[in-house]
Amino acid sequence: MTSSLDLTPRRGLLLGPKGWAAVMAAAITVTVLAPLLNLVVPEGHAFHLSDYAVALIGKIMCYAICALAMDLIWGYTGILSLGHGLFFALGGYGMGMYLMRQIGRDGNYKSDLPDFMVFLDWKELPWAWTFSDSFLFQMAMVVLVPGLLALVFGFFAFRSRIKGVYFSIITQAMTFAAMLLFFRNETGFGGNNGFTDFKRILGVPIALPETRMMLFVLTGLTLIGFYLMARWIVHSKFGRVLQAIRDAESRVMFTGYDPLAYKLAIWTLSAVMCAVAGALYVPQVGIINPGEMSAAASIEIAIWAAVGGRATLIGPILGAFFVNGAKSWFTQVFPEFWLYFLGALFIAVTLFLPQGIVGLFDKFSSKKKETRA
Amino acid sequence: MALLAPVAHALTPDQAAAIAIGDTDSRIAALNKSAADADPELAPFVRALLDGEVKTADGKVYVVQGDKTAPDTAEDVINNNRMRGALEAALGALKLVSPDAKVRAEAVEELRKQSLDEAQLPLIEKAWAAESDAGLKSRLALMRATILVSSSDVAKRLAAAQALSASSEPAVKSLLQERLAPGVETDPAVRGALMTALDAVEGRLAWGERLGVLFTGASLGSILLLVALGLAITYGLMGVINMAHGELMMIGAYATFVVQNLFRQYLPGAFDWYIVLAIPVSFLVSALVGAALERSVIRWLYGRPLETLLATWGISLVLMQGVRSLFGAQNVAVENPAWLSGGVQVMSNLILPYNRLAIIAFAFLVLAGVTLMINRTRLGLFVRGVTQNRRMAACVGIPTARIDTYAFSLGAGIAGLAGCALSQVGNVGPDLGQGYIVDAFMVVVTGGVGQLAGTVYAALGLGVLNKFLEGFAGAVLAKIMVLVCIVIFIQKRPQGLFAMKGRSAEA
Amino acid sequence: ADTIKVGILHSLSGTMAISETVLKDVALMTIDEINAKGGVLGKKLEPVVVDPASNWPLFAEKAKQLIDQDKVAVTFGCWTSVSRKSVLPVFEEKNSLLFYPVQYEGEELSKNVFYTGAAPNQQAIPAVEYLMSKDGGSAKRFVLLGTDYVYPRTTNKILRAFLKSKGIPESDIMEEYTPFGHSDYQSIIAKIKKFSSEGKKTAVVSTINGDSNVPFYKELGNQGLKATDVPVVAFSVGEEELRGVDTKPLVGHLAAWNYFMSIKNPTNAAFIKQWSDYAKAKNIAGHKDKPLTNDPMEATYIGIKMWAQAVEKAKSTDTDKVIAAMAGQTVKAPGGFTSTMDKENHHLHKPVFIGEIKADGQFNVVWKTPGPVVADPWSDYIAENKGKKNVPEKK
Amino acid sequence: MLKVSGLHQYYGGSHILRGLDFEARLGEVTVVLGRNGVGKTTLLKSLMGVVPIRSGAVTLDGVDISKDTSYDRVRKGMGYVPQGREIFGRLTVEENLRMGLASRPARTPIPAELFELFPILKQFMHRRGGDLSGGQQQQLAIARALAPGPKLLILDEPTEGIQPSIIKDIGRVIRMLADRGDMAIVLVEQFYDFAAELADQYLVMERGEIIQRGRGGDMEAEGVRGLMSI
Amino acid sequence: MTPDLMESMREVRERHEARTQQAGASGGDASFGRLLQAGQPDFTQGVALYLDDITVSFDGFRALNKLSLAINVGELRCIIGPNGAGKTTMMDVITGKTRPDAGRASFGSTIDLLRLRENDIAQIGIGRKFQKPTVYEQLSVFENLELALKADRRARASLFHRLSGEQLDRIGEILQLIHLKGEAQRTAGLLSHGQKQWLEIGMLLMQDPKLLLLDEPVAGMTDEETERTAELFLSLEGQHSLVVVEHDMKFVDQLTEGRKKVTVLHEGSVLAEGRLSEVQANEKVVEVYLGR
Ligand SMILES: Nc1ncnc2c1ncn2[C@@H]1O[C@H](COP(=O)(O)OP(=O)(O)OP(=O)(O)O)[C@@H](O)[C@H]1O
Ligand SMILES: Nc1ncnc2c1ncn2[C@@H]1O[C@H](COP(=O)(O)OP(=O)(O)OP(=O)(O)O)[C@@H](O)[C@H]1O
Ligand SMILES: NC(N)=O
Ligand SMILES: [Mg+2]
Ligand SMILES: [Mg+2]
Repeated sequence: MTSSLDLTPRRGLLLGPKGWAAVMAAAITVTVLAPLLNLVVPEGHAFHLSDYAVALIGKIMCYAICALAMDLIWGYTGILSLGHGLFFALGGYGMGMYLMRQIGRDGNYKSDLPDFMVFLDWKELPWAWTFSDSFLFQMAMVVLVPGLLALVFGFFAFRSRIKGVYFSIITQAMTFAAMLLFFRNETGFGGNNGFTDFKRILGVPIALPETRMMLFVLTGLTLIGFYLMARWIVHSKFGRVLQAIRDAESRVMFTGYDPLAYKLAIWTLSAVMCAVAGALYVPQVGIINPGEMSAAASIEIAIWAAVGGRATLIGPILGAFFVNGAKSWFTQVFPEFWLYFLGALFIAVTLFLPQGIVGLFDKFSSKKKETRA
Repeated sequence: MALLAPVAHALTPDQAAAIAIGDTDSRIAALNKSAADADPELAPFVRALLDGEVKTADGKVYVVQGDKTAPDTAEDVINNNRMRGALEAALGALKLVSPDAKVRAEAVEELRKQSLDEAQLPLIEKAWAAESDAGLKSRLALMRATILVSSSDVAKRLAAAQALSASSEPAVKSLLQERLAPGVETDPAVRGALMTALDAVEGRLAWGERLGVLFTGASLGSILLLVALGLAITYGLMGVINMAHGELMMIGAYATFVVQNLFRQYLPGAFDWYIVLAIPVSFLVSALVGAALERSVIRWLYGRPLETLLATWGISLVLMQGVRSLFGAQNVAVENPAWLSGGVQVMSNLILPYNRLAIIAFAFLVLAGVTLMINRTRLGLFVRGVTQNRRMAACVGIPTARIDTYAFSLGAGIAGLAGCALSQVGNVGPDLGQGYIVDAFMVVVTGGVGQLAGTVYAALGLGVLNKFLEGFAGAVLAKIMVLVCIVIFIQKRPQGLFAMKGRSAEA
Repeated sequence: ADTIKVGILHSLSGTMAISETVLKDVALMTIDEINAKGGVLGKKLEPVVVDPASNWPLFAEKAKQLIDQDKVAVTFGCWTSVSRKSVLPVFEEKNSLLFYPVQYEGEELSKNVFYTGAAPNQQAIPAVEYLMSKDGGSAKRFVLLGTDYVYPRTTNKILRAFLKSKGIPESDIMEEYTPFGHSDYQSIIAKIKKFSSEGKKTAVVSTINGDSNVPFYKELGNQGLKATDVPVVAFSVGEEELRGVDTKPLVGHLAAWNYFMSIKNPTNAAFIKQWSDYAKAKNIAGHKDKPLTNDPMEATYIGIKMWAQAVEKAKSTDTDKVIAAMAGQTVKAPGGFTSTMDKENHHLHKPVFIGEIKADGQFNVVWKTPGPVVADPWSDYIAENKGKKNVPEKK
Repeated sequence: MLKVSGLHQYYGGSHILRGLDFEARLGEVTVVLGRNGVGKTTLLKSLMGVVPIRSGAVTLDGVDISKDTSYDRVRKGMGYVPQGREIFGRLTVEENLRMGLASRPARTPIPAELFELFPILKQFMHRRGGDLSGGQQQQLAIARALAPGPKLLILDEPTEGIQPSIIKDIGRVIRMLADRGDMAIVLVEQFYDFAAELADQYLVMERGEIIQRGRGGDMEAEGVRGLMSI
Repeated sequence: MTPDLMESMREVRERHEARTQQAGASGGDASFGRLLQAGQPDFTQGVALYLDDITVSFDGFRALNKLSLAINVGELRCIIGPNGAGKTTMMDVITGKTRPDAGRASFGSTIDLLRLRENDIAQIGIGRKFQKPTVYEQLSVFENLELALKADRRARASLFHRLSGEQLDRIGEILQLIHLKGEAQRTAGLLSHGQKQWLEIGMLLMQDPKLLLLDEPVAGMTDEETERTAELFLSLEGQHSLVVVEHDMKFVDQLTEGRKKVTVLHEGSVLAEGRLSEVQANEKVVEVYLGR
């Protein structure tokens, strides 16, 4: 048994040197370059990064986190969730509640209650809002509420061995139900309007360019951090068990693994990632409403992942940037025709890039290798 | 200028002007005055007023019918609801004494809808006394009783109260309740009779309500069924997560719209029958679009269901925008043919609208067709075989490509039929499909993927459950509860209602 | 620059496209008209159209884009109150101008917004008053039916208070909400029938918005609930919404607006003609065959013209200068009156019309205010508004 | 009957079949032998058109069929029993057999001999194919291929998972079909004794090539058994 | 069978035995996980697997009919029987895939199998090869084996798991044994049928269960490979209990070495039991199974 070592695939390393360099570059871009270009380089200069661009990229980075989360559960574990929009929204609402309270008495009605409560006849804060003025408490809620929901929901669903499309559909049913619930004004979260008109975060005016930049940087770092974590997970044996579950769950069981624990762990983690993304999204975009829980919103997350390339981690991130970038650009340049382009894009990607954008890169690099060889 | 000449035999131009011009109070007074003469010649004029065929200019009244015209400066006579109500009442009263039993029946029907008061008693008594038709007579008797129950004569009140227990009118129920309110009716005998009558009426009404829930549930269920049937083929059988299913429905609805317009333009006489042509056309158009999609896109994606999700999502965006460019972003009007408008009155508080009845019947016809086609024909066998194992099907000699196209087109065509049906009850607009796609998937999945019978039960079950819950929880909460029920239900049956059991489920 | 950019922020896709697309077109038409007369301050107006796709957060993003990137002088846009609330912070933060052309619930007054649609007292309250009048059918019982969001909720809250002040007891008011896009009104109409059969004369006040109106009215027709029995007055149903409905069974149901296409006056005739020609020339789907105008279109039209006048007056497109110049601007409106911008409260003085649906989908005006009504955005029927002045806060 | 010449096949970059030439004649059983992974199944799939061939020619009765789709080949008289059974799991036994008759006109009855050969199929006529035991499924797969009466029958390890008595029957049937003289049979088999008993002609494959061929009667003598070991 | 192969197989076996002994000496098989500690199967009675009166029916059809069977510790038992006799169904019952309508099934003398879930059953030491080879199609051959490797199966443990040199060696051995060394990095889904068959056997060996259930393990193998497989199984005998289902009589003959017991199932219950030569002589067995 001499040569068994060369059988091991080259892993153990989280990233190769090139990979680390790319991560560092990304980190520097968001922490140094972007603030520089936005805050220091004067407006009108060719290299100035506009507030609009900062907001747009910030938003897309939040989406990228969702796509990454989707990749863990869908790409690697084979479970298509149509409920990630809900986790995203719950995270967003958690943050939004805090921001609403930060408005204080500066609202339209100069009341301690958020405006929508005033004109909908709430006389006091509903119980769910009790500690919403505490930043720490709300941040804990951002993680705990979606996390617990995912845990409980996942526990029952996985225990009942709900799989495939059945799982997708009940996640969708859950999300849809939550959306209807949040649309109701009686639920106490602002109904269709949701929360808007934020003024401050941690006492700092939210509209200040510096505040916005802080949020941007924070989002960027979170994305990078989540990426590294996800990479670590999928490269561990845990990650391979996930893939095995995707390929042949019964075989996994007959080998002695309990798929429930694995699925539940990755499902909950994925949900929490989305929730964090939601919490980062709300102060940057300035509104959270139940629209985020629509079926389309969740499907779109899956689409970013698919367009980028499933089970590649970096692919879904690229996908989120690509699709949302394209959407922003199309709506601007072809406001009346952009849906044609977007639709055609989705069709083209599926037909010609079954591995997504990442597959395209792979193709190129393997071609290069071939020609070199 | 034929100044009212043909109409106003008994109606002087001044009388007509008084009815047509002025504020509502004076117009109604004038109308009632003319009506009191019970002159049947008044009827055509009132009819014309109701139909908006009367114009005025300089205090003169013109009836614009056929080739009769009014000066350019003439303005429409505008009737508000109150005026219209009065006109209808007058017309009703006139009709009540008509020699034609059918006309009288209509009149009674119209009267039924109005709240009667003492003033109408003489009219009703007269009609009641003169009525020869037993059915009409008893209905008039009931109307008479509703007035007499408040009479000052105890005997009359008692008789009326007893008579009223035969009624099944919601209005009678509230009338009885009013009479029973403390201090209104004091005579114990009458009170007793009122109480008995109230019980009887309430019992009948409760039945109406229960049946109503069942019917609305069945109606919603049949819509869900139609919407889900096509998907049961494209998704359930073929495994294509067809997000464009809704848009194929939309295309069917627009096809119906186009057929309707063509009829309106070229065959106005047969307009009421446009739907008969619209059904096959909507099927064909959607099926053709489906065939084109299958040939160009879906074809390459078999065995990769999640990719079909992505591609069909793209397709749905394109189709929606396509319709927007072609027909505009607004909804378009699809009219119900006359024979599908209105409904049959089964009970006083239960009307079964014709279009909903038609859709229920239609849904079951389509279901029967699909079932036969899938389970009883060779094509159906091939479709099932091909969708299970495309490669092997080719290896037993089945032209799989063609079968795939047929199957997908069939699913698409049924979506088109659903669209045609939906055009009769809801919106026809570019977003039509979006509203149903989630429901469609819920139904197919709850029933069990690939299980036609499951789809049927799920559709009807969800429809009735939804309407039952709506009864006391309101539309939103009911829907939420239904969704929660689906989640719980799937826990119990992780493969849907009609789960495939045994080894073949894994295959 | 030799042009002045103006933003147009209406959904061209998604659920609201039904209502909003045409506002984009009418805005473009008005801009063409102004440009044809030489533009503003000697410069041509250059419209920048974006599509926020009925997605509220996207509204905010697109607003940012218009202001930051395209540097528009003013934006015309939004339909739902949600979308307005979503963009409001952007306009305030960047001190830019928004013209909002749709009737809404009030309870808001921003210095950066001009509201050219109706406030509740310019639409909802007169309509209910009419229902209670003898001509309106002397309604004593009310069903407040709406889509579940802020505009219907708030409007109904105001109406409830109003009805209470008129002595209508709580038990005679039924309030019911359906979600956006609700399409099955069987049960609700059955409920309304039941409610109305329980005695006094009943009327329905509908604040159903968007797509749901078609199934609602279709069901109304099918279940035989006639206007003479139970009239329905709607605040969000106009000519455009009725395009998708067979109106024959609906004759007599009502809508309250500040403009109807059927209003006869030379300004309106010209407006309709201008629109018809434009729709034909631009091949606007739907309108090229059957041109329709409606209240928000009129409000858009008035808004743009008024803004152009204010810019001329201010000799600048600077937001604050234009705001100052807007006060008291007048435009001869297709509605038949001269619309005046209030000196302080950023709302138009508008006449109120109540129309009954005709068989051809148009409205018969059955009642109207003698003249324009001044808006009261902070409705007095909401207790918290006591003492609030209808003047935007100065920042 | 069937003639293969210069057949090359690739999966992606890897060269699986390397220039095969052989002929299968009417009335003869051509047995293909070879260890796991040498490309036997790939060869049969290429013959059936399941995977398009990269180069070379396949002719049936002198007609080039290498561009035909699978179903055209079936219509031209080929029948296929794939490795791994590939029955239609959610169709009943009867429907599976009807699928087998797809290339025949509608209403062609299921030949009764099939039920004589595989009585279990008659008994389980209305059971779903997927519910059958492994061996029952294999029997069904063979019956399905026989149903339309092909001219060229291709079998990929048909005895896998089948009980001895039925293997014997299958052997007898194959022999009988071949002896009738109107059918050519290509049989891939690992079960040496079974193969040797039936072979009129044999081919041994190794790494995508035919390394030895000969008449069936000579197999033992030519040391074929030894070629099958490592 | 070539001498060097025999050699390597013996090596495998010896090394493995040494290892298990070591583990036993150092105080229990810690890597076996929680379940084992809680409910260690009790083999002191000498019985590894015990089925009693098991009945399974599908829509009224009895696939197993009061089946009773006992497998001793270290025994290698061949089970034969006609197609549809219920052999696979029996394995389904043992591994928890199918719940019987009636009867009892225990592992050792203490553990009630009918109460456990599939993964628990695997955990306590019952491994299975399916009739139709099932491997993780998208993972490499190496990873397939790695996942089967006996180790803590809990989620947290796998998150921090790293292969030890020893484990790596073991994977290497097995790869050699199943002739897939050259294919270690290939995606398992691309293997030929027979290769998958081997891979699955390899995975079972990695798992190192106490009881191996092998459903037609040599289907699709050449005669020579069949022999090798028989050798392999024989080498496992004693340390492990094996239940082998096969239709290949030569293979069964080799496995039973002319003396071990063979069980014949028919219509869901035991038709005959005894040495192969005995059952082969049984008229009934010949009629329903072997044929003439
Ligand atoms: N889809 C595929 N993609 C890539 N390689 C494949 C594919 N299918 C099979 N192979 C490889 O091609 C080779 C030949 O496979 P094939 O299935 O033809 O073998 P076989 O001779 O039938 O083996 P067995 O006796 O095991 O059935 C094997 O090395 C296999 O790994
Ligand atoms: N889900 C099911 N529904 C109906 N019948 C079934 C089902 N599962 C198995 N059977 C039947 O049960 C019987 C036993 O099947 P099993 O697979 O156990 O047989 P086996 O002994 O393994 O046969 P083989 O040797 O062919 O693999 C068969 O007749 C089969 O058709
Ligand atoms: N303001 C409205 N109609 O939402
Ligand atoms: Mg093979
Ligand atoms: Mg078996």
